[in-house]
Amino acid sequence: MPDPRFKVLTSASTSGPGDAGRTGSWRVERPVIDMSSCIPAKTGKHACHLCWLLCPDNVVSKEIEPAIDLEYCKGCGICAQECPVQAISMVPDADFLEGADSE
Amino acid sequence: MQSATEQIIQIRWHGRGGQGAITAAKVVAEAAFRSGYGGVVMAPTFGTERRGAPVTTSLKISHSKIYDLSPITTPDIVVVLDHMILHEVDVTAGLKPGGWIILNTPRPVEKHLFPGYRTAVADVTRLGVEAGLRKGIVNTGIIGALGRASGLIDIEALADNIAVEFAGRKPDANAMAARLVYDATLMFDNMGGSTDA
Amino acid sequence: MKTTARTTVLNLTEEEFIHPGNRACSGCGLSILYRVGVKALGRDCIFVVPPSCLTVMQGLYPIAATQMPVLNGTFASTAAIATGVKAAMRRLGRETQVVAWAGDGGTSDIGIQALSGALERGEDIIYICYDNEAYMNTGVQRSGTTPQGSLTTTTPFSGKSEVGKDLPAIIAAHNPAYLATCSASYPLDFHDKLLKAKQIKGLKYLHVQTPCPPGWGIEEHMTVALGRAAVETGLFDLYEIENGRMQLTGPSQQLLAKPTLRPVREYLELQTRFKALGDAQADALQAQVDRRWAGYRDRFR
Amino acid sequence: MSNPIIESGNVAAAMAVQLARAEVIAAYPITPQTPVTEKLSELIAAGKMDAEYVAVESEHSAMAVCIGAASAGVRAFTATSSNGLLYMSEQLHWAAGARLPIVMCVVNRAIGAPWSVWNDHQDAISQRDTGWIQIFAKDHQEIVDMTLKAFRLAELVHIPVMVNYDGYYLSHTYMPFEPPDAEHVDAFLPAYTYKHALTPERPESLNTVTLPDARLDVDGIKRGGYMDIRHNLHEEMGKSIEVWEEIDQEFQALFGRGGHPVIDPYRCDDADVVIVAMGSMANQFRVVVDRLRQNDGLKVGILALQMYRPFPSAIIAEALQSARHVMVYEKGLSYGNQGALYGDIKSALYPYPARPRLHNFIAGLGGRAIPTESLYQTMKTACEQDLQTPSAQADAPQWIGLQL
Repeated sequence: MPDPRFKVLTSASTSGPGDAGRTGSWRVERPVIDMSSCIPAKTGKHACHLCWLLCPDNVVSKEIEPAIDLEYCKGCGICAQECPVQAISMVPDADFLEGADSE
Repeated sequence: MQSATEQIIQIRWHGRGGQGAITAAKVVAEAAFRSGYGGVVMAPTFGTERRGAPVTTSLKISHSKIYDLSPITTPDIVVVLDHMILHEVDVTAGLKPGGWIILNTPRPVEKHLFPGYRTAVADVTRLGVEAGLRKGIVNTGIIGALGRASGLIDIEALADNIAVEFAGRKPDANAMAARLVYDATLMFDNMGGSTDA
Repeated sequence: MKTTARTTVLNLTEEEFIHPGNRACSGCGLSILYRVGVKALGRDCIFVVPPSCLTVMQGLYPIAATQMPVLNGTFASTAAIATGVKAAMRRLGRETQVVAWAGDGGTSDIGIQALSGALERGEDIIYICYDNEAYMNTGVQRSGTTPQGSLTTTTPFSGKSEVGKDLPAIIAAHNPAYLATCSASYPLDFHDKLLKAKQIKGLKYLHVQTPCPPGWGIEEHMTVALGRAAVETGLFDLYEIENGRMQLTGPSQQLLAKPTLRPVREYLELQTRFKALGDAQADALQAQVDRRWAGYRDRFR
Repeated sequence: MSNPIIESGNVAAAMAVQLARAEVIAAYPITPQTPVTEKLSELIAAGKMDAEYVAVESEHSAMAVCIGAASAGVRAFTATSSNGLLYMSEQLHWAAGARLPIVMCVVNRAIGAPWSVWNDHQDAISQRDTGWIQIFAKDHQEIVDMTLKAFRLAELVHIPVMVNYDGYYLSHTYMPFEPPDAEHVDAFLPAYTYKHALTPERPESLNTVTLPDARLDVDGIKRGGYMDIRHNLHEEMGKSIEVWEEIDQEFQALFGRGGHPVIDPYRCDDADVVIVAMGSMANQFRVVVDRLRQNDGLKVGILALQMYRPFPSAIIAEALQSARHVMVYEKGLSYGNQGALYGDIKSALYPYPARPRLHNFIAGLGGRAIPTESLYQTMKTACEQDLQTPSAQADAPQWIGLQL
């Protein structure tokens, strides 16, 4: 055990989300899921879930209606590219900015 | 206060790489230490010598702790494990006047006279075989000659330490070699006649 | 050979071990690999990571992205640090997996001495090399595994003139307990190879081709598509070596049934890094792939 | 208490590591250190020591293995010399920055080029700024005792410790020493535990990339940046001198040896001229001091420096306050400047009222013999000369025993 007079400062990190901040702000386009095409949403059964599997950032849920955590989604679009039924489209984030509707 | 410049007996060992001069010097160091010499320092050649090449080992013996680890330059005694080394190395280099040359040789002592020094010889190679050792094991035998000529350490103390050092490696034959050589050692004082008792 | 039930997207654990909001680039191939791979490793493991994109992805002090212990170490010593951690685990009587996770530069160049030593000693660790085929963390410089013709910031005009090292072959020459090649685009294949590696004593080496959008000059959404193209064109083959025996696996094995593969140009043309590659070089590459696959067909079909 | 034995310095070091119950030994051969790791492998193979022996492929990896093991909360040891130490230089900085209590014996040897297997101190001196604690032994007893105390120190202050001893002069030389008995060592040196040890139960990422500035952690607590972490290393290295002294007292109470852990003065009390040296040369100077006092009536003393980093500036400066002249003899230097130790001593004296005149001597590089007679003559000449040399001139080191 170290001597109590010594602090022994080291770079020992503990895990937590958002080390890089809210990485959703990196995004230019956001994925929008058309639940009428999405296989699990449409069939009401767990199936496909490729968007969950292939998401680099762990922001897609493995639910019947997949949800995307836009707080952290970097908007890479892999989910849209890999969706076998093209249920996901990438929509400019600017369209969703506050005030965008009121213009 | 104990003086660091107290008398130190300096012994230089001449052997060949692999011949066991270091082990022999270590046995003598042990025996000296157990016999009451509080200061012993044994230092092999500081180098990259390989098997067969002439090597030296230094042994310093004193009644008090030795602080000076510098190599021996003016030995009181030189121990030569193989008389052929005499053709390659000046074993008397730095040897103090009247100092001992302890030599393993099959030739009579008269053939190894060094003016101004004393010589002790024995056919350590032959006596080693007689004691039951493989031919060429001379490092334990020569300790007997050193003990006889120098009178520094009792032969029984030397033989005991040989047996301890060589535990599992013919301890009795090695100790016997030293005893046989002790008895057979012939000494010659080239400063004025035989000292052989 | 023992067959194990393959993991599917449906039975893959939902438990996540990597936090979102980390510093990986958008569309990072390593992120897919890492996120799915650690699901196979589980919580009883310790990572050893040299400087690499993974170091950055791990987070900046005092926040970490990974929920498992990670030891960041010097560039050249990954396999040796892992050796030390594993030795400590043995001392502590723990079965904890020690997993070295390094990039291609950290493995094929600066880290190869330590890895070779660990291989020779047969250290009981898993070593994963995610090969994005250049020094991406420092801004896309050529590495030992960078393919011929590839543009990097240190091969800026006509691309790398030398052929990239066949790192798995170098590892295979050490006779590791287990060797597998994988692709970030087939994360479940990687996952199951890790499950297998966990059951084997000795050094397990997994070499994973890992597309990198900024380094390869591809759009972010194309990461998975590119890795798939590399496999489907026969440029990057998925295989395992166990007890000295090589066997194509998963998607590559399925390609054996096909009379022809996708042309390598389909893969090359998707990336700006190959834009200096001439027709002759592309043809030569195609011929090389064709020869290799002809050999595979003779051997495995 | 155990009986004294006669063995080489390298075996003495290995015995201390055995007594310290080091658990992971990383080993790579280099002359003149090799017998340490040979002996440890023998002890482990013979079942006399319970440890993991990792025969690594380089010194860089040797220290990497120690870093891995110590990060996981296990006591680790390695030994090296010369270019081997330099090859692991990057890892030395890493081990110190990570605050890992690794202990390493460095059997001091000259650095190439050209190749030399013989002794000097340039290897250790060149690594003085790595953040390692550096201590120097003068004989085999000190090798044993210092190595044991080094483990205790390293684990109390969480800074790695380098135990230095002279190649050949100590490593390959046989002399008597007393190995402490295992029971007392166990009482002196409790098991190593580390609050940040790698474990899945309390996962942490160690040595994470650290920003220049402080940053909040996941619980909102402010954590320092790189500079704060490094400042702490510097501060706590300084405080290690005090802990080293306390450890020496504990050791003395248990084993009856010690009392001079930082500096070891001999006949310095009334000395006009004080010699400063490290390692076995400091012991050699005792003989010289005795002769100068006895034959020449010169009031000379020798101050052996046992702890080189952290540099005990205040302790040294105090010890030199009554000297008129200080002669610094060293086996390494900062090329293009002066002896490294000399520079340190000069700077230590600067804030003090009494500043003895300083003289710098470089000796024994690459194993060049340092005959006791030459030390005696050098000192005699220096003392007999007008020692009031202007300091700028005295700053240039005098090289002892040059042959060209």
